[in-house]
Amino acid sequence: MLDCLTPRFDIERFGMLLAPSIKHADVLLVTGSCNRKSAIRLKRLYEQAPKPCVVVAIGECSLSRGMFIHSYNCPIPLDKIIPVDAYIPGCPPKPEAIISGAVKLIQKLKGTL
Amino acid sequence: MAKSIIPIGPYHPLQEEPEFFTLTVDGETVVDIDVSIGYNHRGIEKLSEMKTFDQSTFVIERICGICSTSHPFAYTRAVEDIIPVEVPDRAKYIRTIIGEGERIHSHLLWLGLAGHFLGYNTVYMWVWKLREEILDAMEILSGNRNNYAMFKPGGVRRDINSEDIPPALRKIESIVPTLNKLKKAIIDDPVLHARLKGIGILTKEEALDYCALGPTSRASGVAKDVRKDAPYGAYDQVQWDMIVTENGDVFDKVVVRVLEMFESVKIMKQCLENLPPGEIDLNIKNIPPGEGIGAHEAPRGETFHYVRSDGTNRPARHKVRAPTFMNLPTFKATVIGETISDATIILASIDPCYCCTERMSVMNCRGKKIYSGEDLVRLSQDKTKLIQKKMGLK
Amino acid sequence: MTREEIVKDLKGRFKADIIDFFDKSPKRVYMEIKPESLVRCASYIFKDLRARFNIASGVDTPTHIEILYHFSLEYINLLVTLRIKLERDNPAVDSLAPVFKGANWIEREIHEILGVDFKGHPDMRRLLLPDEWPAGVYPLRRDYTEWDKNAIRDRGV
Amino acid sequence: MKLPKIRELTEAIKALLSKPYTSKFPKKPHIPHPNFRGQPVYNEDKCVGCLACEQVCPVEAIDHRDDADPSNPKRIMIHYTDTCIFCGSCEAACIADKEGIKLSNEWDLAFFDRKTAQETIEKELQLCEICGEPIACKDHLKWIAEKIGELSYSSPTLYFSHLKSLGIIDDNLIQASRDYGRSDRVKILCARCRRESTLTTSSR
Repeated sequence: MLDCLTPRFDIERFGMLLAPSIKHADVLLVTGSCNRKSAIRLKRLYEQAPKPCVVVAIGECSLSRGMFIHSYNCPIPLDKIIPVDAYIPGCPPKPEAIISGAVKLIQKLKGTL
Repeated sequence: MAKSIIPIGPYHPLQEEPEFFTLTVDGETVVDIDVSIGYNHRGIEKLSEMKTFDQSTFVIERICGICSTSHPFAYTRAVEDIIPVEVPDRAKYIRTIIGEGERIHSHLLWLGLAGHFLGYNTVYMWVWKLREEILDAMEILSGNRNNYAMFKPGGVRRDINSEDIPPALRKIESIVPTLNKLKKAIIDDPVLHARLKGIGILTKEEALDYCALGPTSRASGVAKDVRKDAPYGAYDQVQWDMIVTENGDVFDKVVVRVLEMFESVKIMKQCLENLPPGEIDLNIKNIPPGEGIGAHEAPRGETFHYVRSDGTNRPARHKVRAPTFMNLPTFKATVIGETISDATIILASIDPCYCCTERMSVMNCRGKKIYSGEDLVRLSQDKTKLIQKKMGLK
Repeated sequence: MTREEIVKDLKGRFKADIIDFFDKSPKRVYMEIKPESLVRCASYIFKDLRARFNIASGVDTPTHIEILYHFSLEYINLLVTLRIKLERDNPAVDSLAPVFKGANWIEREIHEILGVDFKGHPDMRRLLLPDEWPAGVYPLRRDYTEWDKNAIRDRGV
Repeated sequence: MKLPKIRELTEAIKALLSKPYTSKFPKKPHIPHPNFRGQPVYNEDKCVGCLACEQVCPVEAIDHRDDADPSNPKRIMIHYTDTCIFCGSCEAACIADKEGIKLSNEWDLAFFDRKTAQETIEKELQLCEICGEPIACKDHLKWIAEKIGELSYSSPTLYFSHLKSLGIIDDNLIQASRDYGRSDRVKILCARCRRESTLTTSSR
């Protein structure tokens, strides 16, 4: 995910910017499986986000906890904690996959998909 | 002086391993620091008891996003230690290549982020552009940018076919000239000297007492490296030397990591050029009951795996110890007594899965002033600008 | 000090405490000792032989709970493992944290996931598990069962 | 003090003149390296439905459903894209000489609904001619028969399915009732019926 900011896949040319805090961001990118401790904070973060907020799950761990389904510390998948709009599989997904996922999401939101 | 507590909140888009540092601050200097981890605890040891020996290499690989091949390296060595079996030569060379490639891209990643903390955003962008070359080389060799899925108890899963070697070699050699420029730019940059020298010193005795590992301990003069002391893989058939510096401050940790990258490029080139022929896997069928210990020199230190098998095809107990587990408590010795603006770079200097220190927020009980994580990084960047002004560079 | 001298010295010095000495290979030595003599053995190995404390791994076997302390002596490339056996109902052993700071965190972790309590540990707090984790449940024990009723273990689609 | 400045200056000028490093990704499609491990894809006719990939998958991303109704018995192999970690151990374990399931180069897999994120293929299932239990896929029995050659004549299940696929014999003429006599031995049976038909000596 972080590689998208680097010179080769620079996503700022598409207008996507990394906002330091959730309050002035519209898209919440979630990676990694959510264990009990981080689920509470994730919920609080989601409530703080300005409401037309789009959630994108990146990577197998956040889609369906991939490898950690039977872990005693990751009880529920991500989309039972917060509503998720787009899923980008891959472990880890290529930066191009993240960008093309975002493009598909934009088209879907605009209704032109 | 009323002490104020600085909770360093756990969430930030840049962070890999969410950790929660609380610094208690007396005015400017840090008086005490405490960390609560466990935000990423996924119970890997219990999980690997549910999987077979072969499947649990994939669980182990996903412990840490960047050093994703050092854990399987140590795990497969531990399983081979139970049977006592020796891996064929070609598999040793392939393992060393993947291990070293991963060390380069992990150090580059850390260098970029350390630059970002100090306000050198150009270093951040330059170093990560360089890192893309290495990730392409790893994709050629192993099929994926990061989680390489190359390791198997008893050998390697995929072979490196010969026509892939020249393009990978070209990509690896293409980073050396830029790396040289970076080394010169970092080592003789007066601002970095003034900024990083003398802060966050980990003396040799403390490094031994905390049992610190890897570059963190090698920067304070503790000459310990698993690849030299207990040579395994192809590390004894290849010439390279260990980097040790003396005074253990943040500047030395930067120097150790930069010079180690040159060694890794040397190792990878020698391994890729004389890759011995032969088969790559022992096809271990059954693992006798017993215990095995495996260790590997990860980019951040020595990963240690203890595997106990009771004769079935599932490990009975699997103890994993990442290097940061031993390096992280050393912040008690290094951060206390420093100013807040230095706290970010010191905590990042032990490379705790790159930038957990990004999550900082300062709460001053009296004035209710709230610094967020970004402000603390900005504080550390202002300090660099202050030093530049003092040096008359601006 | 070569490997043979160290092995002979260890055997001679702790003859009363050693239950079993297993010389697995040139790089591995397993030493099973009585739990009471742990601090003496560990501080001798750590301080006089200048070993580096690697890790302690707790194992829950059907009959007892075992803790293995791994010390690595880099200069002769030897790994000495101290093994102690504790009974399963309330395992207790005195802590090594006062001897060297490296053991602080690992003992907190073993206390949390295996239920071994370390006497004399400076700050025995919770390290990894969340706060709402029930007190008596130890995940790495053999008899651990899922206590969280609404955990979804299948596809959960 | 001046030397580093000059060196960085030359570097900046060189960067100015050289073409931008950013890839023109959305316009120019990205072709990953042939070694790249993308989405595993089933090969309908090569796969024999032996479930080896399901056993070996570390994340249980491959599942199967047996649909045993006599009219159209089929085994549905399901591969979940939202759990698969693209590690390639299914391809390594595939007994149909690694052709049944293969990792393609496909990386652009974003989707919006997890319920539709799976690929399925259907394989014809062979049912036991007495009790109707699924034995294995027809291709799988044929594959075993070819693999062990003439040894397969030791069990009627194998050589019947092999000959049936060659078209030499047609469907079973003797009606499929259970009489535990000699006629039961020459049918395609599941293991349980096989044992019952060989062990019972009395023909009721």
